[in-house]
Amino acid sequence: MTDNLIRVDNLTMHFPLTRGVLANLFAREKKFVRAVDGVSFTIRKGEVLGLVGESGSGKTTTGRLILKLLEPTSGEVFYRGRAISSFSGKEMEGLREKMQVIFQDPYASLSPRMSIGKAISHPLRIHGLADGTLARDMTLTIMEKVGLTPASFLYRKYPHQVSGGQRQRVVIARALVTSPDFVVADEPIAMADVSVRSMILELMVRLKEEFDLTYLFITHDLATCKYICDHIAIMYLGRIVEIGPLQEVFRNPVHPYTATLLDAVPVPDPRFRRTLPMPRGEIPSPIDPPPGCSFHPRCSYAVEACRIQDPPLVDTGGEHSVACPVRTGRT
Amino acid sequence: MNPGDTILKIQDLHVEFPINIGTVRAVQGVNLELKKGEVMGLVGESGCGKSTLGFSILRLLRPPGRIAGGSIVYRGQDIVKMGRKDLLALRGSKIAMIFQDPLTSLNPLCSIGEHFVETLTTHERSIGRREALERSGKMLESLGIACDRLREYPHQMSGGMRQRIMIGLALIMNPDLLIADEPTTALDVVVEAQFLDLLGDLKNRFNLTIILITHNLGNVAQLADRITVMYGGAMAEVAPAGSLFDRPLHPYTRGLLASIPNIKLDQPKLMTMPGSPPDLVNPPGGCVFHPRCPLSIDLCPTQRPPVFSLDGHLVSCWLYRDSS
Amino acid sequence: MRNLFRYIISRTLMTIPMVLILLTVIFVVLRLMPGDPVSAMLGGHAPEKVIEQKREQLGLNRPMHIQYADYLWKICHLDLGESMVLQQEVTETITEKLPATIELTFFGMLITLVLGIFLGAYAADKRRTMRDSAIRLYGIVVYCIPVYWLGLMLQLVFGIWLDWLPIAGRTGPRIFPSDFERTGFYLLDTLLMRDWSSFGDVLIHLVLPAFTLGLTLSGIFVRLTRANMLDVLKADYILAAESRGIDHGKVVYGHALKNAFIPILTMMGLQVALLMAGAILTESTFSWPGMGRLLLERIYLRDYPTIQGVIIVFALLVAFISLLVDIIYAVVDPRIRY
Amino acid sequence: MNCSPAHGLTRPIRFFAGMGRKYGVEWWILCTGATVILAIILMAIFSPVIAPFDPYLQDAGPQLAPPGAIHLMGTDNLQRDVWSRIVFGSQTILLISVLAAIISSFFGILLGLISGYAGGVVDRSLSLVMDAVYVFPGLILAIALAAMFGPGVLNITFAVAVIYIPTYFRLVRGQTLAIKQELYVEAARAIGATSFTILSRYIFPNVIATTVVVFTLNVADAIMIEAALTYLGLGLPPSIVDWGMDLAMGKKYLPSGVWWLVTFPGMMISLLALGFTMLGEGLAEILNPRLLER
Repeated sequence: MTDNLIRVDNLTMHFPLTRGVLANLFAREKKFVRAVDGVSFTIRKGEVLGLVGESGSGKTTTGRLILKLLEPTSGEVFYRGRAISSFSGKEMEGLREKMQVIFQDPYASLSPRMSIGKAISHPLRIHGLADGTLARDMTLTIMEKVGLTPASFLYRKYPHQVSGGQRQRVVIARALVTSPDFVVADEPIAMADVSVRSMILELMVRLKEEFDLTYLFITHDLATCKYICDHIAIMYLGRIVEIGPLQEVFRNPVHPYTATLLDAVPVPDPRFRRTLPMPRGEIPSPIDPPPGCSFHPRCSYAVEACRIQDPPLVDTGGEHSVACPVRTGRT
Repeated sequence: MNPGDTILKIQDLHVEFPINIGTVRAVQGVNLELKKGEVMGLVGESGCGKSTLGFSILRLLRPPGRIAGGSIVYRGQDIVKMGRKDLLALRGSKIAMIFQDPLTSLNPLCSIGEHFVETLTTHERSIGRREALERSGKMLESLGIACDRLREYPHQMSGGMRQRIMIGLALIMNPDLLIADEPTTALDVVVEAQFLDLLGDLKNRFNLTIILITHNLGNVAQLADRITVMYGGAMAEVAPAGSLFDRPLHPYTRGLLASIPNIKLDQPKLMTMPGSPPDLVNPPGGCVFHPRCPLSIDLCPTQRPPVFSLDGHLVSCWLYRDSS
Repeated sequence: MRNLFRYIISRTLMTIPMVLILLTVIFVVLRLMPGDPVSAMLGGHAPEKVIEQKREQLGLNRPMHIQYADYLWKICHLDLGESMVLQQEVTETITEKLPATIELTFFGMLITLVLGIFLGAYAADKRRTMRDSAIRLYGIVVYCIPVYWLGLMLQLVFGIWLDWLPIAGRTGPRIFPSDFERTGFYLLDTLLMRDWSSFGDVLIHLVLPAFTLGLTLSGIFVRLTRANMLDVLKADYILAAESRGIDHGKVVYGHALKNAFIPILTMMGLQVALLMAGAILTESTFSWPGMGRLLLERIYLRDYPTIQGVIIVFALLVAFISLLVDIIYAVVDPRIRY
Repeated sequence: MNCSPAHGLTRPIRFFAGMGRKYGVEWWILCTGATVILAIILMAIFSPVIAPFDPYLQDAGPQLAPPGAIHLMGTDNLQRDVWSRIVFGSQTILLISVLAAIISSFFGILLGLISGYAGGVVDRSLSLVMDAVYVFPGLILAIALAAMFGPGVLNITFAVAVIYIPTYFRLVRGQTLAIKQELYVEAARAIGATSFTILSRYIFPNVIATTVVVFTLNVADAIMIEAALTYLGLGLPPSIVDWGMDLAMGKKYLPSGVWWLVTFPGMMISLLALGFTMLGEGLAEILNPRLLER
């Protein structure tokens, strides 16, 4: 399995619940936010994995764990077959060149007091890849590539002086300037305006081909996945409930939650008005998740066993795995 | 009033925000007619003036925003010229509004019950506190919330529940027009779908007329009878929902529809629209959309297009000058 | 209610480290900073032997940690030592002077709050108008007028030129406080005794000092209230309340002010320092026989134990008021309680 | 330069008008403040030229003469010219308050950055101490310090500086904590920036803008505290000309109706503090990053 670029094995992140000093003294037991709870998947070179879930499902935390912006409670991330935790400080620096990130809010991910050119060329300087005029030329080239034209004019501008769409292009350019091979895109188009979204999405698809990239595409919007993802993973309360090739999951959603999510997407066409009722209730708190299958309180297929047993992710064939013993007929 | 009668008529409405560096012309000459019992979807991108239009119906513009011209006639009364007392009596009792973010729309220091009691006693002087609480409790239960939660505070509720409380507050006086300003933007997909279902259900139960303001075309497709598309403070197109999605006329509507992902259809590729939304302090001359329009003709940059009526569509575009 | 109670208990416990740190800071400033208190006390040119004797008497030649332990131990027993100048217990002197300071600061604060909060809220409601600009200007100008100078100017105008109000002391020459004194709060005492002529006399003596203190501090509260009100008025729930037909005045002075009050309250806890500094300067200007005047008098007399005692009492007052503010905060804001 | 003089004149005018349109009232507040400060700074620099008399000269005129043609602001009990003392007094107060603000901002910013970025035990203990000092009345602390140190320009500067360190510390620490949470700092970590780079290139430039505002407001505060200390008779020897000391002296003669001895020094203290406050108020609005978006 050498073509696996990224492998995530049983990744877990439990944030201790922060409270006042005194509250902690009085509390009998420490509580945790179970943000990510045993997530495993692989991303092959040149593939796009869509990580889909509602807010609080742990998808963003998973992205941060892979980038080592957070230290996992347990579990491991492998890059080209090697555990990231075994990387030395120097090697980690090299890895930062190869793994990049695009955040949801381009305005917040750029320092307001650093010019666009400086921001994009900063990774080059940090990694000692280029300096002076060379760095400037490389920056201008990448700016042209992501459509930030006229590049030499925009080079000196500050983030607040350009439009929202352009800001997201700046962030993309900064992520690509060190020629990485893996990019985590955390809801890259969620903040953009409707008419700008498709532009950014198209740009990301084009750059993927041009730079031979692999993406982890984090989103809450299943409809967008269709245009960029090869595989998708559905997350609910810190766990993956279903993972598989995009077409397969769309056509044949097995987990009741996936089916709900697919049905909930508002379709911009009155011919497809939704008729099925939505399940009641909302995602429970990740502090005290329900025992067993965390979706069972809202699930119409739930049986007694769902309340007790943690459902494992089971392969149903064709790389399609589902964590629902009832629907996969394994109870 | 019978279903189908005009309940609200907006004519040539202009809204301005004077700021230090100039005047933002947020709404520029919008005409709109609303029939009793219909759901009107008001769509557009951020800054297109859709929310401003919604707020001006209740004259809730934040200073320095002001209505610079035009009329908003509700059941024969012009809201623009209405006195303060009549306006207060109208707000919340005849026309109600719900907002984008349900967390920030409730006063964090007041319990849910206090919100209801305050609204009820404002409009019905004679009502007592106990009776008000009783009625509020019934309302909450009809929305699927236990009535003992009246004692709780907004921060103790989940997002979906807060939005249902907002709608309960809006409907407690039995209004006949509900303005919903991006009511689901802050909600997750599943809760959003739940909420849209609820809204559709309440429309029938309360015999409501609804203006649904949103940037999400999927939402309006699910609920609206007619749709108004706005761009750059002006109205681009008004049409019945089905016909708008089937056969959009305005180039902006077409571009917008082709650029949003549709999970049910097999579009191989999304369209993209060049450029970015206009600066409303110095809007482009003529048609606001012409700098981004692929079909722009020589008339567009100079003259503002009037509204043409075509197959039940109202469209503000020079392309249709000969067709109507 | 149980939550609130638990909060109050835990917040009270949190005051202990704060008091401890304050006491330590005072100890450090008064004993470890360069400059010898004893030679300073004796005027700088006393013979070596006298200085040594004095040090012994004050226990200043013992090791520092023992002095520190002794210092804390005595404070725990409310023992602030004995004055070096007058043969009097420091605690006694302070109990005598404290009510005067509290009376002055209480009325000063009252004037500040009424003026500051009302003007600030009004300005925020009328933002970007001439009235708003005028109130903002008032806020800035008043903030920049030193309290002692305002006191002098008010004395000049109302005390000397117009001769309407007395400019010094708590009572006039023909009033004897011992006739009515019980709690030390003269206004309260005269009221309790139904001694109306004394009550009037005490009241007119309070007017100028209280206004001096209140006016200068009102500037900062105008600015604070206005800024917080502007933030709150932007909130969606304000618009939502108006959309339900609730009267604008009720929305602004009910909903908005209540919410703006929370950050103002927090700031108020922090502005206690300003209030006390203002009180000291006002007392000095108006010869008001309170803690501030006591402190300054004893600094000139180099009465070391009394100086230390007064500063300690100020520190305890600060800690107490910030505790009080936090408790009010929890009562007003349901989010703190849960 | 081939610009005509007229062109050279219209450009600044257009700049001022343009800023005025962009920022409204705030710009004019800033300009007023800056003008007042500039005037008093010039007064301090050119004191010997401006002052008609030696400020220490004891028989410059009659005793306690009211303001008139020769003595613009009258004379004091020692027959000294009040206006000349005002002119020379500006040197003392400007020097002490600005120097004190520079000293306290240096230590406050440094400690705040370290504390906010490092976090943990260092942060918690440093914050506890700083918070305690912050809530404690600064004037009392300054009085105690001034009394301990004895009179002297450097002593009073130090006494004033100490009490403002917590102000900067709290501000910078809070800002550092907030900016540490910002997405752009996380983005910087993701591109591999070291702690030092993040602190110097991302956090510091964003912290310093707010600090500039607080600095000017702090100078205004320091002016009033300095004058308060000298008014109370602490901090400076009588051989130095100082507005606060003059005010205290004037207070003695107030009951006999001598108004000029208290009015003018007090007015100058207020005016100088007002200048810095207005500058700060204007800067606060103009440097506000929320406004950058427009």
